[in-house]
Amino acid sequence: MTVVVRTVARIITPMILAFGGYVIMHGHLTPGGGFQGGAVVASAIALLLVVFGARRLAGYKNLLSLLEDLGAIAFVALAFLGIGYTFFRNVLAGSGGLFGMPVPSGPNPGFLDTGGTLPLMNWAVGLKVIAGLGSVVLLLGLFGGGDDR
Amino acid sequence: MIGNFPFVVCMILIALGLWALLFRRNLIKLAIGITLIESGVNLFLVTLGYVRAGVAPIYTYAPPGAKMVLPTPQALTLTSIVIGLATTALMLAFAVVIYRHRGTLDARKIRELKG
Amino acid sequence: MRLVTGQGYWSPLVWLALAAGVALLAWAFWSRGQRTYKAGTEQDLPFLSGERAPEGAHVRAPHLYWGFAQALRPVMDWLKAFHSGFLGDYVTWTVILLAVALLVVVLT
Amino acid sequence: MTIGMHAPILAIAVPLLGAFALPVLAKVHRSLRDLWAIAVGAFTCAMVITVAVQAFTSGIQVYTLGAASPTDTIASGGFPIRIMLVVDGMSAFMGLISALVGLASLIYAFHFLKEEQGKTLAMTLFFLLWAGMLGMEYTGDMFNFFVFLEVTSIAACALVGYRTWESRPAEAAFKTMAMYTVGGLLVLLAIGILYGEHGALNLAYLSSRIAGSQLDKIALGLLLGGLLMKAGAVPAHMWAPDAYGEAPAQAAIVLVANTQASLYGLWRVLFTLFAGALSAPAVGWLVTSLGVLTLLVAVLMAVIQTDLGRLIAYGAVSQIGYMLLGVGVGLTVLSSRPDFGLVAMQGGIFHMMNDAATIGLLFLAAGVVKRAVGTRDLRALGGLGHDLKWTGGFFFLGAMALAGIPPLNGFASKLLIYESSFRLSPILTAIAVLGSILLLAVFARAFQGAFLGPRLREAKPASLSMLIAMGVLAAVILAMGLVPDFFVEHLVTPAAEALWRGRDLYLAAVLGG
Repeated sequence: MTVVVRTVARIITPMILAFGGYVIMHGHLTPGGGFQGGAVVASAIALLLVVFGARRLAGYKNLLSLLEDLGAIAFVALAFLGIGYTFFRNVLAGSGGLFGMPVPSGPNPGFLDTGGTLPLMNWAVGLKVIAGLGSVVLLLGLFGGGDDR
Repeated sequence: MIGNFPFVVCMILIALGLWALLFRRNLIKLAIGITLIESGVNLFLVTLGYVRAGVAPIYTYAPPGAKMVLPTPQALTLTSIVIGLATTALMLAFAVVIYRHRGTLDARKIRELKG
Repeated sequence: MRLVTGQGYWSPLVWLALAAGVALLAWAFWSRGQRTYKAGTEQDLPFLSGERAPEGAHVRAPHLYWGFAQALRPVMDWLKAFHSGFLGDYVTWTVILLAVALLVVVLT
Repeated sequence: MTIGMHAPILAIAVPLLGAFALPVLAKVHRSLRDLWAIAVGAFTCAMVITVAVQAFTSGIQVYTLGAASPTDTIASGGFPIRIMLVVDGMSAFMGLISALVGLASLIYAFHFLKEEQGKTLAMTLFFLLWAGMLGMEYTGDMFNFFVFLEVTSIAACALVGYRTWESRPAEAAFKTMAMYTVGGLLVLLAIGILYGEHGALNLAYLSSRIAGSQLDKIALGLLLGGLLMKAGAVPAHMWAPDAYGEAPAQAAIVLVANTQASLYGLWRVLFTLFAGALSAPAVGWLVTSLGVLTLLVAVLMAVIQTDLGRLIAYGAVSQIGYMLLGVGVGLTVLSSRPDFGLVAMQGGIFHMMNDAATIGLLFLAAGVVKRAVGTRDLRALGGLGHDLKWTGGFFFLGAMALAGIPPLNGFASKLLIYESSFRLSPILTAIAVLGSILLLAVFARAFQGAFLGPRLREAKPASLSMLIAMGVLAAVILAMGLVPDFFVEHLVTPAAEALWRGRDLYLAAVLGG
């Protein structure tokens, strides 16, 4: 790809990553969540893939699949946290600990420190989607030849 | 009457997707047909949850007493989109593998399994 | 030990006893036959339609029921064409099945 | 808070966790991965059996996800809003089938799959498929049912097509994926219609609200179309021989069990969800005639097959016809409820378990053949019985059981189907018997062609784990054949009764009173 495209990609990639992280982090407050934010971040991976060619990213294949598994394991493990009551029970909500603040009533800008296990699950799903979607895009790119054009 | 318009669009999308599945030959176009059907169904689900003059179902943003659109169909749609993403990715991957083995994407020529 | 079927019952153990009885009877008949079989002579060799079978000959599976498939040729050809292997046909038949199901359900 | 209370969700969540952790453990060490697979498989089977024992002895098991207590079905507001699992006799029975097939597949896979040919991947996908199947069978929520349906679709197609170094699996997987997705979207559309009309996704609540409006009927038609397609009923069965035939043996038997899970979904829709608003004779006749058509067409196609895997695949499709016939007869007479309806249901449901065991045994034997000589083409096979004595014996046993030769299990269930369908219409019985005769002919031919005759080439004998897996299924076949009354009385009858007249109990267990 040309210098213009490379330069634009270098500038824009951190912004995409930041936006994706924001969407994941505020998943329990605003529209969004793990999948949407993960898809945004994966689009950054797709951009890098188009600009720099699949070969240069091929080394990250194993790392991505490991991260994907870890995200899925984290999700199921978080669901297992509630097994004292029932599976998927939100034990952290309202407990006062991590993400355990009570939700204030009435219109408000939203507080990050609420939601119990939901934000954690969002992060787990986000990790899984970033890695999963990224490796899908990467593998499809590699199958097609993936040369540095 | 105008309220039914989205449902008409859903049916048009589904019909278009089915048309592609029935009469197109290229495997990629078949995959596109399936995503079209999926979009139609997803639009149908979102439309189901619409409440006239409703606001987005965000508990902390809505003014008191405001009508909200139903959040459940949106959650269903999201799940369905995720599943659709997985199926589409899988189908495209298989299309790539088929192309590498046969050198064609024509569904009429990819008929090793028949009879 | 019996499975009631509404019109009678089925008991595998009774059936096994009967089968054992029949086997005993068959053995009784067999044991009174001529004992001219000798291992290692040409009685051991395989024959196909009265001819000595060549070495390693085997009636392979597609050879069996050739006549049956031949007699039902029109049906079989139609069935083969029906399973065309073309994805568009698969979806067409699914849509037809769906239409039949919808008609049956909505009209009754 | 005993483990038995959480058994329904553990049976789904543990294989799911097992699937995700398997690749990570495989990176550490292969033997760790194998140990993990054995532990997860054994634990899942134990949980499924626990659930079944509880459901058969103490009635319907309810598990509400995310509630303060598993039996807390109604949220504040008097409305069942949470996702829940509801296990009645039928669900527990299907769970047992899935557990049996999954166990056999897992044992078989240890020596059958080669490390360099994606063993870790295949095991991961297997656990995913297993979790999805159990989820479909245990769930009491329509949307959750759809999600698990799609989980099984994706895992199943990936299992069919993961061998990318061959060209035929990818073709089969693409076709199957397209068909599965269309079927799944039909189901989703129906669920959307039901949600729009009644504002709920809980199966029991929906069942209590459905009164038979035009929209309800359209939803029922869509569900019928989608689930019949996934179950492989003629004329939408064509993906099935492709998928079963091209999948590796240990995956093919799980695919068959997955098909039966879709059939279970169909029974659940017809007998529980739409029981109050169904024109039972009309839909019953539709299911019955599709069953007859399925078994006839599939068996005729099996006669002319030259590939052993595809031949068994058509045999598997024909067995779906018997199940549709049995349960369809039961549904036809549901509103008038004569005594033979329940017998027909028993036959159809008993046949599901028989089919899982016998078709499973045949596929596993065919896998040994493929591994031994590298081909499954019947035009090239012959004389394998000299080297593969045990495999040949197991294939013979499975073939005889499938054809319904007494005293094996296929005869017992087919007898129940024949005698009850005869009371409805003798023509149905005649076609079913004809199908059985043709099946016997087909499998006698396959056995003769592959295992008898002079030794044509050297064959690699089956490994221990493969023999154990086949032995498990063969033992089940013999047990169900020799004491069918025990199985029918303790497993099949509770399952059939749960569908036949258990709807009120199902609704009461979820909605209370």
